Amino acid sequence: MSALELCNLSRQFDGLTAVDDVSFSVNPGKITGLIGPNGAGKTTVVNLISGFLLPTRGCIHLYGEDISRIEPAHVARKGIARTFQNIRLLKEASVLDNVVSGFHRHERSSWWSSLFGTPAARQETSEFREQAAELLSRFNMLQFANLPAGNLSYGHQRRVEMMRALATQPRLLLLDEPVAGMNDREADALGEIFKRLAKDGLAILLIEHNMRFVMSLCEELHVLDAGRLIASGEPYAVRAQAAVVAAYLGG
Amino acid sequence: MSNFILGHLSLFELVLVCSILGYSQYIVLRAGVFSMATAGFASIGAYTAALLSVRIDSPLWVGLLAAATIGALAGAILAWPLARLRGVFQAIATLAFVQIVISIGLYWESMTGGALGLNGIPKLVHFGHLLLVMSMVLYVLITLSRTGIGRAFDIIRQDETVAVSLGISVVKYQRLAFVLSGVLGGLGGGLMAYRNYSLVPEDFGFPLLISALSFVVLGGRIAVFGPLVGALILTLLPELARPLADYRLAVNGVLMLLAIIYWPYGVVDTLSLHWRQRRAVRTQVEARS
Amino acid sequence: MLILDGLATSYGRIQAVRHASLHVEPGELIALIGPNGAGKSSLLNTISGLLKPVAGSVRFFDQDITGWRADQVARAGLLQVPEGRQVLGPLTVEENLLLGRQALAGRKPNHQLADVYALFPILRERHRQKAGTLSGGEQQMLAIGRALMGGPRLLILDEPSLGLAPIIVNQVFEALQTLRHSGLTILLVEQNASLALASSNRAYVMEHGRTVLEGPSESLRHDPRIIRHYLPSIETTP
Amino acid sequence: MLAQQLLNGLVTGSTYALFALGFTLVFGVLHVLNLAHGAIFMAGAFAGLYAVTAAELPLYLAFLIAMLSGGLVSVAVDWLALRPLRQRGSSEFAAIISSLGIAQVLMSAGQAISQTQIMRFPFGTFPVVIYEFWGVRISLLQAAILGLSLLLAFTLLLFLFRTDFGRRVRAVAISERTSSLLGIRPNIVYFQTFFISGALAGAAGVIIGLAFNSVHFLMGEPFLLKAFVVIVLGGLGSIGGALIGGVMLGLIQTIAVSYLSSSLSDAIIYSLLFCILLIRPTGLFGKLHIETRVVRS
Amino acid sequence: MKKNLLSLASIFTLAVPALLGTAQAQEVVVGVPISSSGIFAFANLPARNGITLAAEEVAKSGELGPLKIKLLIEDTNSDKNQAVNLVNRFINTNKAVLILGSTSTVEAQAYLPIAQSKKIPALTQASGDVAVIGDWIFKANAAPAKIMESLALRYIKDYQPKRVAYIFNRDNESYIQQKDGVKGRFEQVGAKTLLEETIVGTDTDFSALVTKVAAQNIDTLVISTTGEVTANIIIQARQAGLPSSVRIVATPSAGSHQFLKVGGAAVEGVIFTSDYFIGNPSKLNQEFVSAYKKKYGIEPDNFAAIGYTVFKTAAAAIKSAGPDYSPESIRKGLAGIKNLPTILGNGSLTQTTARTPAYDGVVLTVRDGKFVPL
Repeated sequence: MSALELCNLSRQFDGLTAVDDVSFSVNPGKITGLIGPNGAGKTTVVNLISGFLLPTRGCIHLYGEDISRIEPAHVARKGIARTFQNIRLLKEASVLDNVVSGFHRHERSSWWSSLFGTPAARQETSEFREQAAELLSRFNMLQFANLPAGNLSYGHQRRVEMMRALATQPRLLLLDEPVAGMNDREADALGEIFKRLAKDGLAILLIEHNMRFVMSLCEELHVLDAGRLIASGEPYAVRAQAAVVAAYLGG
Repeated sequence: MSNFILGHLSLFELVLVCSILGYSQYIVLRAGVFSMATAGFASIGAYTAALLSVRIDSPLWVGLLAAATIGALAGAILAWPLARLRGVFQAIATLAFVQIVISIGLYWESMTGGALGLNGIPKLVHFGHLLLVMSMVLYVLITLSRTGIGRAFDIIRQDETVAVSLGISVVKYQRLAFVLSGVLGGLGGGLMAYRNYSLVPEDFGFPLLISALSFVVLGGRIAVFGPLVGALILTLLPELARPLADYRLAVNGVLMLLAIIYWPYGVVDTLSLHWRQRRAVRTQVEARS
Repeated sequence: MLILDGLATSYGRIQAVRHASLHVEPGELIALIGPNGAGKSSLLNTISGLLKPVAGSVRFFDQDITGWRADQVARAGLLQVPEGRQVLGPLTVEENLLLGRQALAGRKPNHQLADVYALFPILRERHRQKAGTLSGGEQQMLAIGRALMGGPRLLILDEPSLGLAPIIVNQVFEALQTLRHSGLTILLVEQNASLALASSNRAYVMEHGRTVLEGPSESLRHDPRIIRHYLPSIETTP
Repeated sequence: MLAQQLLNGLVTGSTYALFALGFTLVFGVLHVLNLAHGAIFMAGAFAGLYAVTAAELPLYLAFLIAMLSGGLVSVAVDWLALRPLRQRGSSEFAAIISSLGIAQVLMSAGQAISQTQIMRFPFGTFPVVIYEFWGVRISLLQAAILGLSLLLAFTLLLFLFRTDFGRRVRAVAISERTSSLLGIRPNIVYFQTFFISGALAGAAGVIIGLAFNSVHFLMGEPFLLKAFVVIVLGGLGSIGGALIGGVMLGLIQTIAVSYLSSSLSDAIIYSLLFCILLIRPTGLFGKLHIETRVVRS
Repeated sequence: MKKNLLSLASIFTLAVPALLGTAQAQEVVVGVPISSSGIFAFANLPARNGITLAAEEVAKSGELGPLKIKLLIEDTNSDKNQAVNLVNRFINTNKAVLILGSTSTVEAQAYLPIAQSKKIPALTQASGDVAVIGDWIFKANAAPAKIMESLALRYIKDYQPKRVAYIFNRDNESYIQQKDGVKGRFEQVGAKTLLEETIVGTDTDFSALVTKVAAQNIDTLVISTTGEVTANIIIQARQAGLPSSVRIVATPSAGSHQFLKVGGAAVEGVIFTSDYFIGNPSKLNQEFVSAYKKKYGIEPDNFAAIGYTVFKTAAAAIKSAGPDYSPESIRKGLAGIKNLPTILGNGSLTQTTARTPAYDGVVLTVRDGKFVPL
């Protein structure tokens, strides 16, 4: 079963069609790329998948379950995690707290036990902190645990955002231009991490302009132009198509 | 010495009542809701408690429980529309709520006594009761801060989009914050009623709203002890600065101004931030060595 | 025409730029490359007055402009196209361009509205549209056009390729070449090191807040240190 | 009586609009609710009053002095309370608190100066002439209020949308940083904006003081509360909206007083405000921002 | 056991000042919480002036012999919480044996129960009917509602009102009671109430309201609010076309200087009653007016006059309480005030068993810009 399946997805804004009849799927264990010129509708697709926008037509299935009409927080709880184009961390909170915040989806204690401090609620909190610390050490960031996240360098902040997304233990990871503003060497280091995650069975949808990066990671590539899918398939084949060259890559 | 304590006991009572109203304001701000409804909740709670005691002679704890419950109810009803609003619009809508409560208090004479207010309310609340209530409030707020609700509030306050992307239902948590604010506001109002002998609708107007806000601003918006410290400073200050009595308004204003400009996180948060950074630097040094 | 000498800037507690020295001569297109967090953007922001230097000096033509406010720097003819375009979204394209003239301060304009429209014809088509409704590429063109309206003596660009499709990146860089050939001096910060080195005539490398390397772009492209740290590790062109 | 009441509503509404103009201008440019606007309005009225009573100046001069003082006080408010926050990039919350703080300082000064007395312009400061058409009475002062609020709103609109100055103001409103890169000096624009806002408040202070025969250190508070309603009706930051919102509020209030109950007029107005916010979360004519997206669109 | 301890403590606290008193020159502490800032300041500042002036006169006259009155006047900021704190402090820390109160009934309702429960006498000029709180609470002035009733009776006799409209301040209990006093008497004689409209203290724009009033065919308009606002409503009503044949009845607060200044020609013929009339020719009043003018540079209004009376009444009570000056004997002194010469009403003040003084108000009207008896 594919992890994510978009079928005939459309979205209009005041009569303008931003996304027009788009269908493709994302499979577990693979990195799927989505590229296209600015204004082609990539961000709208991301917002549709993550539930911030309602589709005008079409459906979105997550492991066979229709998620196209449920509210965004609920979508996230279904197991979709994302990173943001410009990093969004809780800058004043410590690195550890940022990662702990990713565990929200797995909270089991009720509001009552949280308000009155039952042992179960306290237990849960300390478990989350331990798990977050483990994640930090896996990414070799344990020494920054108590530092405010805003004080870290750009590359480290990207990693914290990544760890937060992973803390939700997602079934699908949306990466929105994760290497924007990085040079090729830095991008490649991050790419290695993505590859490892995919190998562990995660489904990843990557939106990115850095063609070199996209080509080196993706096993499948979709190209969006003016809201429509103009090409899909194996990356090198897609890159060779005339329509893609004309709309996106240029001469 | 005992005379001094006796003479100022009512002052410390006031500090505690004020802090509970401060906490009503604190809890919404912590969840990123820009509500100013505390004064309205307090009004509703105070009238509930006072009427119960004056009309049917109900005991202290029943009155306070009723005040908190009705505050929660008001919070829950308000939360439904208000969770849809953002930023200054939330502030304006809650300001309107406070005005509506005052207007009704003045108009509904048969119930509230209109501008005459309710008088001859027995003084049921004493320092001991207040200490007890305050410790319960602090206990709940501290546990809340250390568990899931506090985490969710902190994330929502800092970045709603991130909160949603992590599966936190912003609307649901902000409603919770409204209800908690209603409970604390109602409770604070009930305590006010049982301490002040009399109530008039305008006890719960603009000045109260500003005080509740300034306790939180001066004390701190994140650390649990912030509003208590804020209320302590702002309530004791006028007593200590008696010679400045005629310029009290100005002193208060200057203090608010200085606080928000120079200690933007409030007294307690600034101190705890400082302490945390020092600790972080220390652990880093240890990690390196 | 622009000389930086030992420039340093702090960002709160973090020292973003430690020691930067460079010079730009008339007619050059200079590229500044380096890893993330090396202080490239902070350096540009210090030159254009958005950040205050803590040490060193900036000279522009015959003036010491160290510590000038951003608007003063702009009116002196040193214009920056900021990172992420920063067009004024609620204003129309034409209003954005007209606002560019604020930097003229009595200097003679070297680009009129018509010249900008000739350089980027798409802007003429969209001149009544709100700038915020343009696509990323069009916004980048608008941002450059707007800077041209201010009669730049030196144009500084911060990451002009950021978030743009390859086809748009090509268009933007072609326009930069056109401008350079018309005699405009350009200083460019760019992550995409191969693109930056290919389009500039001289380049600086910045690391940890310091300018560490300098040379003609052509020779830097073959410098093993550059290849190892900045150019792609995997060659994907078939 | 209906016609007369509608006219009353129109005049009352114009005073609200007059007050709200400067308030909404500052919001439009800085995105902060300047809660000191009521105190600036009071300061302008005081200045105008003392110019007439103490310095015995003619009304038009007093009016200019009121505008000048309002403008200067407003600039001082910005300088002391809002500028430091801007430099730190603080939230809208911080600006509300600090403007509230400085409002208290100003009100305290007003209290000390006036000894809490309600003051008024002497008789004959503005000629009492009453016209009557078809049974509707309008005084010269009422007509002047109507005319002046329209004039000021349109001048302001022209300024903002037809001049280089206006373009600068709107640029800074969108991004101070980008504007400064374009060669605009944001502090000058803020200075001008606050001065104009304060001058408008000063003008409103004198006119309202004259119209309702009362100048008082607390006179700003009720108008500030009404201004919230006005801007929700008209859209935050919209100059035309302030005019429309003011007049709407004036009419609603007058109708409420004359056909319902004067005791409930406040409750009615604020309930209305509340309901509008329920239906249109950003005000009646406010733009629906796509950014407010926690609730799905 | 607990009761014993308490009484022991009370004996101790009572004994200490008495002991100290005999050791040195005798001194009684009088606490005065007064709202000299905030929204009630307009009434309390003149009241404070009156109290201060009276205190100076009493000290100078030597009528209390070696006894000194230590007057603690402190600001409540128009906030009843602060008033409560102050009164607690006056009684517990400063050992005050008498509390003189502010004009605000809202504050008085909050702090008078403290005086009552601690058995410390309090004499207040709060306008509301607060003496009902208990037997330790005394009023220094007649309840305005009562004075308004006598005004209504006089008005009925002279003008036989038939169709009446009322405008009153809905956020001030005192003005509601004053309105009710008049309305009750009017309705007793069959006058019809055509309209009852309300305002709040901060209102300034009455155009809609007065247009509505002017459209009714009334013969009498009763306005119950502060002096300045009353004047303001009258001006706007006349401009809105209220016929000059409609008579206007106002409250004692019209007896202020401000009322004439604000109202000008428009308030000619307004009928009201007052505790105090500045033109009262009695020697006592003439001396008061000139002393007040000399000290403060302005003319006294009725708040100032009542403040002055508060202290004079207190001084008389303290004098008769000697030699022990305990709260109990001061209370007896207050209760026993009889035919005390005063600048208020008919010039003679006697405390009734309801702990509220009896003196008649003076019915006044405005003629040629001056207050004259009707």
